[in-house]
Amino acid sequence: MPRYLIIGNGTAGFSAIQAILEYDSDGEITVISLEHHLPYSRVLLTHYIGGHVSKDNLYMTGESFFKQKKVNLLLGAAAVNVDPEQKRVELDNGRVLSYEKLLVATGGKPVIPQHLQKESPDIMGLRTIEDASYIRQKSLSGAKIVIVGGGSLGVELTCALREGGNFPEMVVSSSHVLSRVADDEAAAVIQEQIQSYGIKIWTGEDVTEVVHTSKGVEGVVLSGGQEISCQVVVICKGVQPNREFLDRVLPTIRGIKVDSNMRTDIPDVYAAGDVVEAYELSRQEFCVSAIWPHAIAQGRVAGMNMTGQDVIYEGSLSRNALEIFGLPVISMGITRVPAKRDWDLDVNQDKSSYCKLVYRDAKLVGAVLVGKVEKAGKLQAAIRKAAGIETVLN
Amino acid sequence: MPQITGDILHVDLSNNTSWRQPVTKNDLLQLLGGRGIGVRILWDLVKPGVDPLGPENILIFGAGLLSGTAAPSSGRTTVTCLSPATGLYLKTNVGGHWGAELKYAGFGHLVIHDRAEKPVYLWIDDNKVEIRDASRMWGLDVRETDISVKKELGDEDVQIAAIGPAGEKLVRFAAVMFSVYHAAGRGGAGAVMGSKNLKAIAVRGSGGVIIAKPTQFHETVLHAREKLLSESGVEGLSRYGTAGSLNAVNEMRVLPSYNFQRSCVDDAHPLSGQCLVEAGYLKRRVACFGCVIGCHRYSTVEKGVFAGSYTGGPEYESLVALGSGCGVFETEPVIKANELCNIYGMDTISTGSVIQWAMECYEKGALSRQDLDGLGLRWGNGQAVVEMVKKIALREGFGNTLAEGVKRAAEHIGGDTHKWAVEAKGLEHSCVDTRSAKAYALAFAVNPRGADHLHTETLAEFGLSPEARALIKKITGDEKYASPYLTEKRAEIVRWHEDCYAVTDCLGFCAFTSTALYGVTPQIMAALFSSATGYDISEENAMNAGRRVVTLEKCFNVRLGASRKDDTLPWRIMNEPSSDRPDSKAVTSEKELNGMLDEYYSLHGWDKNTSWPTKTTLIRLELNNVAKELEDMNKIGEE
Amino acid sequence: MLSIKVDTVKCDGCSLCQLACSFAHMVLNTKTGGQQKFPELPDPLLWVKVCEGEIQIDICRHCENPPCADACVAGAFKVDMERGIVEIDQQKCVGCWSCVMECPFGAIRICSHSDKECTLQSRAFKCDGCSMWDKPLCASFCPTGAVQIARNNNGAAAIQRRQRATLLQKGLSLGAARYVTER
Amino acid sequence: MGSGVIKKIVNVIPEACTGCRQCELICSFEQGGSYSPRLSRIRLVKFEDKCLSVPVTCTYCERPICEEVCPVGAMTHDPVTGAAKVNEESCRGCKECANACPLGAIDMHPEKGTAMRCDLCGGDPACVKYCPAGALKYEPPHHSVKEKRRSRVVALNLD
Repeated sequence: MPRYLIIGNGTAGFSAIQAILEYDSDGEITVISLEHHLPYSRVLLTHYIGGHVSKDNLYMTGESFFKQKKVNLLLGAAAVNVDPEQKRVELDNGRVLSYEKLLVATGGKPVIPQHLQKESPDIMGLRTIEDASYIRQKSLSGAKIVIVGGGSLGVELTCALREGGNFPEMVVSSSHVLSRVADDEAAAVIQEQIQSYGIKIWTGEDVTEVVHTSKGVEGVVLSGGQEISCQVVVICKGVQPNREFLDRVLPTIRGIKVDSNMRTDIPDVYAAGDVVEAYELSRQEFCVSAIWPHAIAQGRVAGMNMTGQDVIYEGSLSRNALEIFGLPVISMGITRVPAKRDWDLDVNQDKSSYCKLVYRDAKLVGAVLVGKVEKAGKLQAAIRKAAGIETVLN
Repeated sequence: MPQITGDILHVDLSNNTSWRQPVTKNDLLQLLGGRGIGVRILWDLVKPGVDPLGPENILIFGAGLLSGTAAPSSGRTTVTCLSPATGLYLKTNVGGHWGAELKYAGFGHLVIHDRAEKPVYLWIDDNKVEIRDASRMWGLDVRETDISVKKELGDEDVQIAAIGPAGEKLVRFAAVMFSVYHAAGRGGAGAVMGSKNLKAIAVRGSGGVIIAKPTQFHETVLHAREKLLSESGVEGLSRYGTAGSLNAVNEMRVLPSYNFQRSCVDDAHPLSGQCLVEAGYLKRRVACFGCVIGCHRYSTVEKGVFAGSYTGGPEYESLVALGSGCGVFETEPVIKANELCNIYGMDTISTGSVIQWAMECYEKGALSRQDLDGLGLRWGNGQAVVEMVKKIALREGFGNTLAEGVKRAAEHIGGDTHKWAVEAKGLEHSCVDTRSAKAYALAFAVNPRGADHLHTETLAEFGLSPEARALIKKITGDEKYASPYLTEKRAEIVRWHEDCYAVTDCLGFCAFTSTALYGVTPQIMAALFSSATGYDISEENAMNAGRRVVTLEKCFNVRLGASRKDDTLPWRIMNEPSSDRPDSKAVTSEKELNGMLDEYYSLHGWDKNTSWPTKTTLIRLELNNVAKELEDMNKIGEE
Repeated sequence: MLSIKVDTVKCDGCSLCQLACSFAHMVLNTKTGGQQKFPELPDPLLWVKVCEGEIQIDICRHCENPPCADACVAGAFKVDMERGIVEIDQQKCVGCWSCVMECPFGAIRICSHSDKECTLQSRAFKCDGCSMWDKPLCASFCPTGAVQIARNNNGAAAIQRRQRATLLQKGLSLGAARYVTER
Repeated sequence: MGSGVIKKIVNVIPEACTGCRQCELICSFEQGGSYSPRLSRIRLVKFEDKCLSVPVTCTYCERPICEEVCPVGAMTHDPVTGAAKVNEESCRGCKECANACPLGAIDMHPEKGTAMRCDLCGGDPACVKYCPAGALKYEPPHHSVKEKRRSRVVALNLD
């Protein structure tokens, strides 16, 4: 019977496979993947749309890897139920797989608000290669694209399309783009940069309705009443964990709860990646933060622990690195300061760069860097070590 | 193959090639590793008619199977080749840390083929094998070589086996020196290495040794360790080293002195381990890899003529061969001579023995002062001994004659001098008086490499410790046989010891652990083999394998033409009582020896007349192909 | 893997290492291009910064499990055990700045050259261990020993051990005798 | 910072060391399950021409430089027992600790590439237990100093 079973073939899953192979080279591994693809890098999808990366270069590894390491890969299959007593997983194709150690790394799927859910290929999120190819092909054919949501994905997609010669428009509910990533000052700088490239950004607006006829999508109506005509609506309002199939055994509201070993509440079942709710260092609370480095780290920890090691995941530090038309932006930890006494700020701004450090109880907990970002790595290390002000200054 | 076995690394110096050969499961189970695999390789590759110092001779380094593990005192290595001293089989066993390092590099054995055009040294860095130029090192002594190789490789932690000038000059008893002061001394392996233009072998292994059943193995190790350390002999051995027994040996009247003319002297104390400690020559106790006893020494001389000399040792054999054997009863010249032997890379026993012989020749007028290049080689002249050691190593003047070994030297000088040449098969007799230790006598006679104790150490026959007496009882059924003057049951005693000794060598244990102290029993060794390799063998299997190894060694010599007449003792041992005990017991007469040999051969199932193993015996030991080959040569024993 | 020891206390900020680094890679360029045209000095792959007395030397430590490689979304980083370095395949790099964000030594930069012709424009670059030289030039040029590089990961520790033990050794003769026979 | 809670450390008496490397073997077995000095937290420095071996291991500094220089906070110690811990997930193998440790007591794991530091076997160091020469002692730091004083006086053999 297979020793390791991994549901999900994304970043976290792949990272776990490598960890397992490293510590238990003759362990038998089976991977279930909903998508009909070898593991690929989702973060590259926008670069693919922008034409910087060829389709082949999206993949993290070739088929040979799975052959060599004797990892069974089941493509196009989804888990529908987990039976912790029998240690078995039921698949949608009726197959039943047993496991000794199970890893849930099913990732997430785009959030599409109720009122926008329509039976149309042109109202979509951006998550898979298929999505990306579709958007790319549409943008090349000169379709007008509206991007709903000003998060990092929205912004990256906008830049990508623009570099691909397309002029999308952005609809952002909050007062700035990247409101959850950067603070207002940085966001302002970034927003300027985007607009300077001829992109229209609707802030403080929301899409109330998509005009959708037999011909397909024709436009969107904003909360302010304006109507923008377009052929494609891409909704970038974040992702939600894929964990419905676990509802019976692991009921939870947001992501799957895991302990510091990436174990779920069910014995021998681990979880990692966008599907989990892990401890966030700077906010000091459990939350879903669906970014690449966490998926890698959590995957590795889960994998190591599945092989019997005892490794602690010290927690995520939410962070983002973006490039907006040549302008680098890196933000990490807490960037928006609640108006409290024990909080402290340190801002340096000149015409080419912006740097903001956030301290709680004189300990560095967050930073936003725009323009000059070389010391980002050192700052992250400082945050992780909860370094005090004086050490950071030198 | 279990990882612990390690592959066989072949290196051909003539064309710069090297290749791996895995050990077969059959060979492992039949021959256990180390010495066993070594003799198998030798049997396969060295056929009759090979010149020991010619390119066809091969040099085999075999790390003990358990080398590199925490098994107590299991870090030993066996060097196997055709001996330039005897022209017969040679295995010489050595401690130090080299073998374990070889294991960590992933190899169990190293086989050197052919010879290099110019001086080279071998650099084994895990699985990278490189033959590097050593012209600059040629002529350096062992200590200098060690330093310059480490310098060139930029790593002070590499392990090095090297030869000194003696090896380069093909002195027939040149040693291969491991970790500077540990000698694979007897039989001239160093000369073979020299003949191949191979100055040194440097090894660095970054791997480890993986055990098939770790917990089980480790428990047995800790048990063996306890048992060994609780032995009555350990205390003295680690406190005073091998020479700690020297006074006792003298009292037992088996201390060879004045070239075996005497077996007991008034005061041997200056040569004893106790003296080394009390007089402050001993600076440190030193241990081989993984050794819990630590009998090796580090001594220095701070005052007097020999001030400034520092060296590993001196060991019992060195102290006797270069000390009492030469009538020298001062510590300092012996330490000096021992240092020179070490750094020039020579066997102290043979060196001492040839000098003793030269002294006797000089004393008795067979050699003149001119013959000796003006050296006053009188009994007790320590200075002269030291000088002569140099001359031998560098083959200067008369040293050149002595460098050929005492047998050839005596043939060269002629006359009666051969009677004073205390050797058998061409190997100088090691330092216990076999006239009054009969099991030793038998063991020395049948030893395939010649007259020495390191094939079968039958210390137990003296019955010095309760453990020893118990063992004799176990073998012969009665403690009363624990007496060195008896000839009965010697065959049994010798055979048990040689089986046990073979197993010990194969696994890489130190002989002390099993045949001088008795903490590591065959049963324990079998258990360790089983848990280490994952192939279960019983104590009986193990001892059987030991006998197989011994027999294969015998067969190797038989194939080279050896027969019963070679299994003999030096003339002096058999015919000339030591001057201090004129009673009949003081020789091991030809008659006594023959009696014991008959028993021994029949016990082995070998032909009494020729000493050749019979077909049945070989088949019983599953040495069928060996039997076949000997049969074709008409060298198979009569049933 | 390379073991890189940076001791800013020893550093006097002469920045020779930085120059040597550029130089090292220039020579490499001209090797192929022939000597006629003297190319402009390429960017260094390590950076010395002196601000109010504080000196920083930002150079890659060639980690055994590099965070930059984990962070890279394009699989552009590779650990080359043979040469003992962490290297970037600039063809794969998409300049997403993730590695810059992860490296705790600030040892990775993204190329923003003045001339837009630069083929490495907006690609990450970092120390390549001078693997085309017999030893890294920054270390060989450093006059104070502030940058020391050993080409095996235990080099540093082994050297430290030996240095210390050598010092210790001097004091050992005292009272050694006492331990000779003691068990 | 500082492992002040540590009451006893592994004291080394090089003069007594026979260089048998049992400590390395036992340690590597306890820590790594195989016999390999490269996995040992205690290492010997050998001067073979002088038959001298000097064991080197973590001496538990009061202000552990390895913990200070670690950029990712992977080098820590147990607040209660003071025993050292290396977090294998966060350790990136940058070798800063190995380079910073003045004793050379920190090596990198040959396969995992993570730092290795003596954790005193949770209060019962195997190396000490199995040293056949009594060259390793698990005792309060100042004891070794006392020993030195005494041995020196003995060496003067005033009598």
